[in-house]
Amino acid sequence: MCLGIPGELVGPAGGHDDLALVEVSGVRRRVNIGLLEGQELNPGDWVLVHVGFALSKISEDEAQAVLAYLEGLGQPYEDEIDALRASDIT
Amino acid sequence: MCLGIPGELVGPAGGHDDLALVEVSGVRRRVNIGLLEGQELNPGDWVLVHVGFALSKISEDEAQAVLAYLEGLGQPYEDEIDALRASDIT
Amino acid sequence: MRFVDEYRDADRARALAAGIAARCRPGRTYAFMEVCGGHTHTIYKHGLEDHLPPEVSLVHGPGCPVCVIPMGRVDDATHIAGQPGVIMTSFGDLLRVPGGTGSFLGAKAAGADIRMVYSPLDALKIAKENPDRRVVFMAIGFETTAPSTAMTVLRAAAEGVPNFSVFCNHVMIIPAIKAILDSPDLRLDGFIGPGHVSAVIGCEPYAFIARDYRKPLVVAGFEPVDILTSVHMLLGQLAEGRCEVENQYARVVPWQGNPVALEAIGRVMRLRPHFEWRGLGFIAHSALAMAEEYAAFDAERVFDLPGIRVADPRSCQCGEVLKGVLKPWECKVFGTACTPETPIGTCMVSSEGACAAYYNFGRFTRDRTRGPAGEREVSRA
Amino acid sequence: MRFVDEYRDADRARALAAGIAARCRPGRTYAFMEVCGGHTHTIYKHGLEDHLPPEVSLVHGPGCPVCVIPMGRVDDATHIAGQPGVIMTSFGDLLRVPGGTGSFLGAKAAGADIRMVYSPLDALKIAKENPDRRVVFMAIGFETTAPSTAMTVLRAAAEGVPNFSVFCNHVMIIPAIKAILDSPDLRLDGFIGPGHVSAVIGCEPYAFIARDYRKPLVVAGFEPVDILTSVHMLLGQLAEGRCEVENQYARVVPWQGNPVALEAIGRVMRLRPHFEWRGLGFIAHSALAMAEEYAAFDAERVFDLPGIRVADPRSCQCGEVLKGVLKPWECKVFGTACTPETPIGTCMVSSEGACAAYYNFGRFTRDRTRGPAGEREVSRA
Amino acid sequence: MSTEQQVLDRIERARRRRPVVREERITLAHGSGGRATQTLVQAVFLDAFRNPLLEPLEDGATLRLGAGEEGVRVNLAFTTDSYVVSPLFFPGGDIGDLAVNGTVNDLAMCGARPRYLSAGFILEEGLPVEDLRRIAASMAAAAAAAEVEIVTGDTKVVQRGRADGCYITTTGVGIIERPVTLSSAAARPGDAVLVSGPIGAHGAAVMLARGDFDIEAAIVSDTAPLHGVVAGLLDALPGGRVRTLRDATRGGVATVLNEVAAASNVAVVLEEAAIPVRPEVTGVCELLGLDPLYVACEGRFVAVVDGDHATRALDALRAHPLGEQAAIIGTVAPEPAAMVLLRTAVGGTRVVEILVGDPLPRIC
Amino acid sequence: MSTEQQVLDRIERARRRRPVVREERITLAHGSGGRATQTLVQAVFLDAFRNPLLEPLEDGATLRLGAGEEGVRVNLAFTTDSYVVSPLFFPGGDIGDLAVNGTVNDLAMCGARPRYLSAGFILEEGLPVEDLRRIAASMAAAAAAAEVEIVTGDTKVVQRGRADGCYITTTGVGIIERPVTLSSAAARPGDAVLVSGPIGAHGAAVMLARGDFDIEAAIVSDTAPLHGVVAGLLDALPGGRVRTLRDATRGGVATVLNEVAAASNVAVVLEEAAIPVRPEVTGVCELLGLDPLYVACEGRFVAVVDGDHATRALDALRAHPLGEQAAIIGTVAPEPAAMVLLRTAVGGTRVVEILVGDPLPRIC
Ligand code: SF4
Ligand code: SF4
Ligand SMILES: [Mg+2]
Ligand SMILES: [Mg+2]
Ligand SMILES: [Mg+2]
Ligand SMILES: [Mg+2]
Ligand SMILES: [Mg+2]
Ligand SMILES: [Mg+2]
Ligand SMILES: [Mg+2]
Ligand SMILES: [Mg+2]
Ligand SMILES: [Mg+2]
Ligand SMILES: [Mg+2]
Repeated sequence: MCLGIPGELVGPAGGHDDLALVEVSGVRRRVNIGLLEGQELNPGDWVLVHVGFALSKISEDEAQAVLAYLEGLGQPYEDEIDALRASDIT
Repeated sequence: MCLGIPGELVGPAGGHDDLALVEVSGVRRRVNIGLLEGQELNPGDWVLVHVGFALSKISEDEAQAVLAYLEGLGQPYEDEIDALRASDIT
Repeated sequence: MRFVDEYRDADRARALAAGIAARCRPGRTYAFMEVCGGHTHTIYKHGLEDHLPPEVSLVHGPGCPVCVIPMGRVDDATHIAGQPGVIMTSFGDLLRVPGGTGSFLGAKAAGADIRMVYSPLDALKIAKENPDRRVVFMAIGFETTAPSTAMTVLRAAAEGVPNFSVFCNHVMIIPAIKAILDSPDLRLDGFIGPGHVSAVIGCEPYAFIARDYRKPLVVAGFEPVDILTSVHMLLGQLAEGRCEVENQYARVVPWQGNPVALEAIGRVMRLRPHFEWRGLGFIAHSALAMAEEYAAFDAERVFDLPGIRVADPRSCQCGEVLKGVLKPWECKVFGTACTPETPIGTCMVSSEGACAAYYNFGRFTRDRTRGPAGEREVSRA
Repeated sequence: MRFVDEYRDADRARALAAGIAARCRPGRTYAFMEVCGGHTHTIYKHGLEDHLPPEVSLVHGPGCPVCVIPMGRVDDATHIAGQPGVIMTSFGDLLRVPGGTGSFLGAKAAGADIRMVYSPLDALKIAKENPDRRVVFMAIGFETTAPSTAMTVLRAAAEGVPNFSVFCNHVMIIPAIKAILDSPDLRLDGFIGPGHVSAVIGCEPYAFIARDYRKPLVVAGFEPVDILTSVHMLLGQLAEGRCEVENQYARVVPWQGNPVALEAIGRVMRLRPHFEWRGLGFIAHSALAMAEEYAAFDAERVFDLPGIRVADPRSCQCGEVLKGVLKPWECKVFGTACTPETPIGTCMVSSEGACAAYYNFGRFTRDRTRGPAGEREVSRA
Repeated sequence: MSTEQQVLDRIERARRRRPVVREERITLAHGSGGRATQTLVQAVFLDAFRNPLLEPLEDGATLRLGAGEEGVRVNLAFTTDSYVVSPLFFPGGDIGDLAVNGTVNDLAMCGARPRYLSAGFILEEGLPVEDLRRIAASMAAAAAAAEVEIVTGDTKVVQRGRADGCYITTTGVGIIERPVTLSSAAARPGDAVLVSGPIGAHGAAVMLARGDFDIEAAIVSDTAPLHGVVAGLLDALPGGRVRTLRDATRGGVATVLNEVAAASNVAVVLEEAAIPVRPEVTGVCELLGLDPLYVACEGRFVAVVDGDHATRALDALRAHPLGEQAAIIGTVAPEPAAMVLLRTAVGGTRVVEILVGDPLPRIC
Repeated sequence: MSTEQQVLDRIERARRRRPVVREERITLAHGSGGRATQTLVQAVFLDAFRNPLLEPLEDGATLRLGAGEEGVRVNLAFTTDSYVVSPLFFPGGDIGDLAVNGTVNDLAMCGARPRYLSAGFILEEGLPVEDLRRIAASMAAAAAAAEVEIVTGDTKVVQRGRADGCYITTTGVGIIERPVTLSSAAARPGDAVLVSGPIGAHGAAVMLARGDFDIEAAIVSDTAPLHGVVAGLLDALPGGRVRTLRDATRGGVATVLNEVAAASNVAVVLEEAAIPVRPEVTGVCELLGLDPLYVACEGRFVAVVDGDHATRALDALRAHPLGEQAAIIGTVAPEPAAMVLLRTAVGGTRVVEILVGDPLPRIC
């Protein structure tokens, strides 16, 4: 229900102004971008798609920040990574 | 289309006044008898049924008359009957 | 079956055959037209021609209600059937009748809601059961059937069934017989009169045939013995120099017909100034339309109809067959391009059509030198 | 998949697991509620609890939109679906939700025209394609979904689609969280905040939780790494004695939410004085109805509704599960009488319901002494 | 040759032409079992799938399987039918026993002992489960009566409005234990034509059960498994004396005999008075303008046997409860080839055509 | 034993209870291929028809036929499926090749060489004849590719609105030439679980072809005949080393493996990262909230083989064009019995249940 899928804007969709084409893993769907009115949207931008509407524009910087947070875990993180690299789990 | 079937009145049918039950070889159907209004109809009478309506009341006397006509054929008829009785066609 | 089996008795039929043969004057031939398709059906279905001597030939008349519907009317009906919310109802015989834009069967396959009914009352019942649909009854038939349609409309009016209407194509036999009598290319010696039409209209209306055209007519029943008896009676009139209307079918046909039925027709319908008959062209005062008073039940007023006249296919010779001028097999497409499965003309559709009856039942009964296992020779001996 | 696969990485998850374990104070346990059913789904679908030390437990909250619909509302919807000419549309999750008079699936089998849609816009499209039918969209969902419904109604109004209406069951998360915080029987150490709701309402509305109830809250994304990160952040706040609203999901959630979405809700809907939540009873100002201005699109006004409150089945403990008071398997009918195939309560229907998630994915992840091929011991080592 | 004779010959040539489907869309006539069905099957399916086993278009295919290197063979009969009868329940039976008996009978017509059935169900959303139970129970009872086992199956459900309650496709495997050479092409002049009992009851019962015609009659379907009565016949007339067996289902006796006449290139000459029809069936046919020769049976078959052993065949049929009212209804003649003729009760002779068009209610 | 453990045991007991159909009416869920289908089949059909050949509810029945007195036997596989896919034509195939391949595959799963098919058609009035020709042509092409012959058939026509264009039921007969002991009940701890290629393409292709979701993707159905790649596997691992073969149709890999786990009373433990799924299929599943493990394939199968020969099995699969992307996706463990577990990509473990409810579009 609250399912939201990140998709890449690939261009406007035919028909209505509010419609844009979004791609997810090579799969395309028309979504309504009316909820992002006033935001700059360009092909290559990513949006979060929920029940046929783009609900939010995804920020690449913030996405990186989450991953960067992991680096900040410090020693426990390093230890764990080393341990993992050493073992070979099939 | 002009198919008419003789059927025996076996009684009134449920529902409408104009409906009666008619039997043909043990098969029963409701027919509309509105076209025979004014004629006396009793169980045991025969009617001619056409597209769900009784079109005519069948006269037994007249029915016999047709068969009687054959007796009146005279000699050719007798000859033929004799010839037929003599031969035995399977 | 009572009133049936006794008229299908082989002994009686053979006796009549002998009587008929005996009444034929040597060297003379006789051509009698059975006006009604029901008779055509009986003749072929029972192989009755096997009981007739070569001197007597039966000529099939115009009395097949399905056969005489022109293509334009079929197209109009198909058009109605294609309107939103319509349920078209008709007798099963009509399913395969070809119009210019195809048949009911094709329209049904393409999505139209077309249902077969046994009686016009069934169509009315469908209308009552489907108040949100418009139910049309495609009415065809001669005077035999028109009263049933009329009674159904009267009931619809009495019960107030607003979504029911009738596409009226009822035709009348007398003008058609007159058209045939007036056509120059036909030699007939008499008529086997339509028994069930007569149950409604009685025997009086045929009087002009005997009086003005000097042709005997015997109103006949529909069982084999009825028809053979009628032939025998016609030969009797000819032999005795009489020319009358006789009633072989008095068990069903009162001389005056059915006054209730006639009155119902009179209330609900009115005479059309003219009507097109398939193959026969326009015939004046030959058909019935719904009366003004019942306009609400008249599909011709309820719906906008294209009403386009469609010419019969070039190869179709139904008109000649309906007039009795051509035998079915004399039509060039008979049995090859035109078959009951793929009819070109209407006469190949209904089991009362001469072409269908001849194709389905008759094709081995006349002029075959080889009989099946020699049997026909025996039965004609 | 971009923005997906990188958050499902096993190395990152294990690193976070180690980090989480390291942040747990010996001898102390931590209970965090994931408010949103989407989080519950992720946790079980990915077996995330395997990455949590025994000290940390996740408590499932009320944020499953399907789970909170009371039986009476399902019955009302089923009633609408049974009206002549109605096409009822809904998200697939709703099909098996039991009402007092059965589920949509049963009503559909019994003849109702009920269709699954992916988007409310699809329902509008169905309405435009079926002008002679009345098309109703069964709208459910939290603030995440309400804007889509609102936008669809605005489009229906702009385009003038008279046969479209919405049966509005949108609910709001803040009153529900407040109800839980006010309930006496629950000990929680913090909240994993609903990411997609926050994409609409932003992070500010949670401030009272940190301020008034002294519970930290981290707005979280829906991928495994998001959730583990959020747990790590919550433990960090607790370790540092902070109590704040933090935003782990900033890539999607702006601090202020989506003003266009909020405006659309504001135009089309109004706050209900109170609304019944399944298992939770009536909660004031917790749901949305259609605004007066859009009455023509309001199924509650277009149709006469029975509107009967139906008590939950006696054996159903969904309320306790939704409040996080009971673990799913503590319900007496869990997994025996109540299964995803034959749900008694709503929590067993949606894949976001705690009972369904636990039954379908989770039943071997906790407290099992025997692991599959000894693997779980390994992965937790 | 007379003009008329030329026309008739022209017609016969037309009848033998390669069948062509002229319609753009499938109509109910294509399912009638008569001419349109034949045309469709030949022009579309036979054309696409053509192979020697399919080609004869018999009631079933005969599979001759080798058993390893020993050169021993097992001869199997293999047949399938889909059942779409409406209504599902009718006097004398339901779609369940119909689906078992119909396929058992097609195996029996191949001279096989029916052994195994598969059953594919296509159910319409909304079908009462209780109805399905009833259907399954009557399939089980029919299978037990016919000594076959339902050994594999499949179940699909389609949306409401995409079926009519329940369709069943059964496929049967039977073992051909006798050295039979049964074929529709095996009838020869001098052979006798028999029918195992009164005809048309099944079709009439189903038509009335639909309630469309407002007709009441005490008619029950004749659905029954025929392998037993067939076995008796084959035992009584060994050595190829039974030429052809056909169950007279869709299209009725008329259609089946037309197929035999065409395949064997002979005439079949029937005696109307000899054809057993129950009075009620006659009554229904008269009321509806139908001919019993075209009305389906589901427990009656037509046998063509060596004419010299016709009475022995009749005795064998009558010795079985399902053949008590069997009758010799005609003979095979050399000419006119590929036609069925009927000596009518009134003493004439007429053609009996294959069923054309006329979409009767779904009866199987 | 902890309280939670008691609960879990209680659940397992409930799962093993005699299935009962609780619904009053058939719903689409009964055709999903998952739990509801199982329940219906067991509670209604198996209950009514019960016999030793049907009982295992495998992809097909194995018939052991005696050949006369010699005691020589022919082992046949016999299977049926009804095809109701909507739309009739979809990227990568149509109902015609599906109906051939699907039944060929069920024969292949029995270890048989597919030989003969029957085909029962239920046509909807109004179906364009041209569509039927296309379907017949693609059936013929699929039959040729699978080296089977369509030897018998049946055609019914139902009224408009009583079907969805065309339903086809095919039944197959195959000859079991190898001494196989394939069974869903034959998996043993230590066995390896393989899949013959990327999963879910068929179901995804059909869903998109319906156009309901307004989604475009270059996904084509995987429909294909599997007897060739199966033969390679059986030849590479003779002597009972191949325990189980199941094509992963309705209900997908998850459902099939649940059936194997239950029948063999073992655990199947899958490795999520090892399961091949095409990116586009993943994309469609994400968009629609589906799990590829439940999406149907029509040219993929799951094999359980002796764990010691897992790589040989993999090589054998990969040697065939239809197995090029085969993968070892899991192992068989003794416990928890009758369950399928998945080690998720992120490093957790979860249960994989059989498909419940969720009436996806008709995909076969
Ligand atoms: S054969 Fe056909 S076209 Fe010719 S007259 Fe007869 S029905 Fe008309
Ligand atoms: S097991 Fe069923 S009844 Fe109990 S809480 Fe869960 S959903 Fe509700
Ligand atoms: Mg005429
Ligand atoms: Mg929850
Ligand atoms: Mg047969
Ligand atoms: Mg068959
Ligand atoms: Mg059959
Ligand atoms: Mg199957
Ligand atoms: Mg299978
Ligand atoms: Mg199968
Ligand atoms: Mg299968
Ligand atoms: Mg058949």
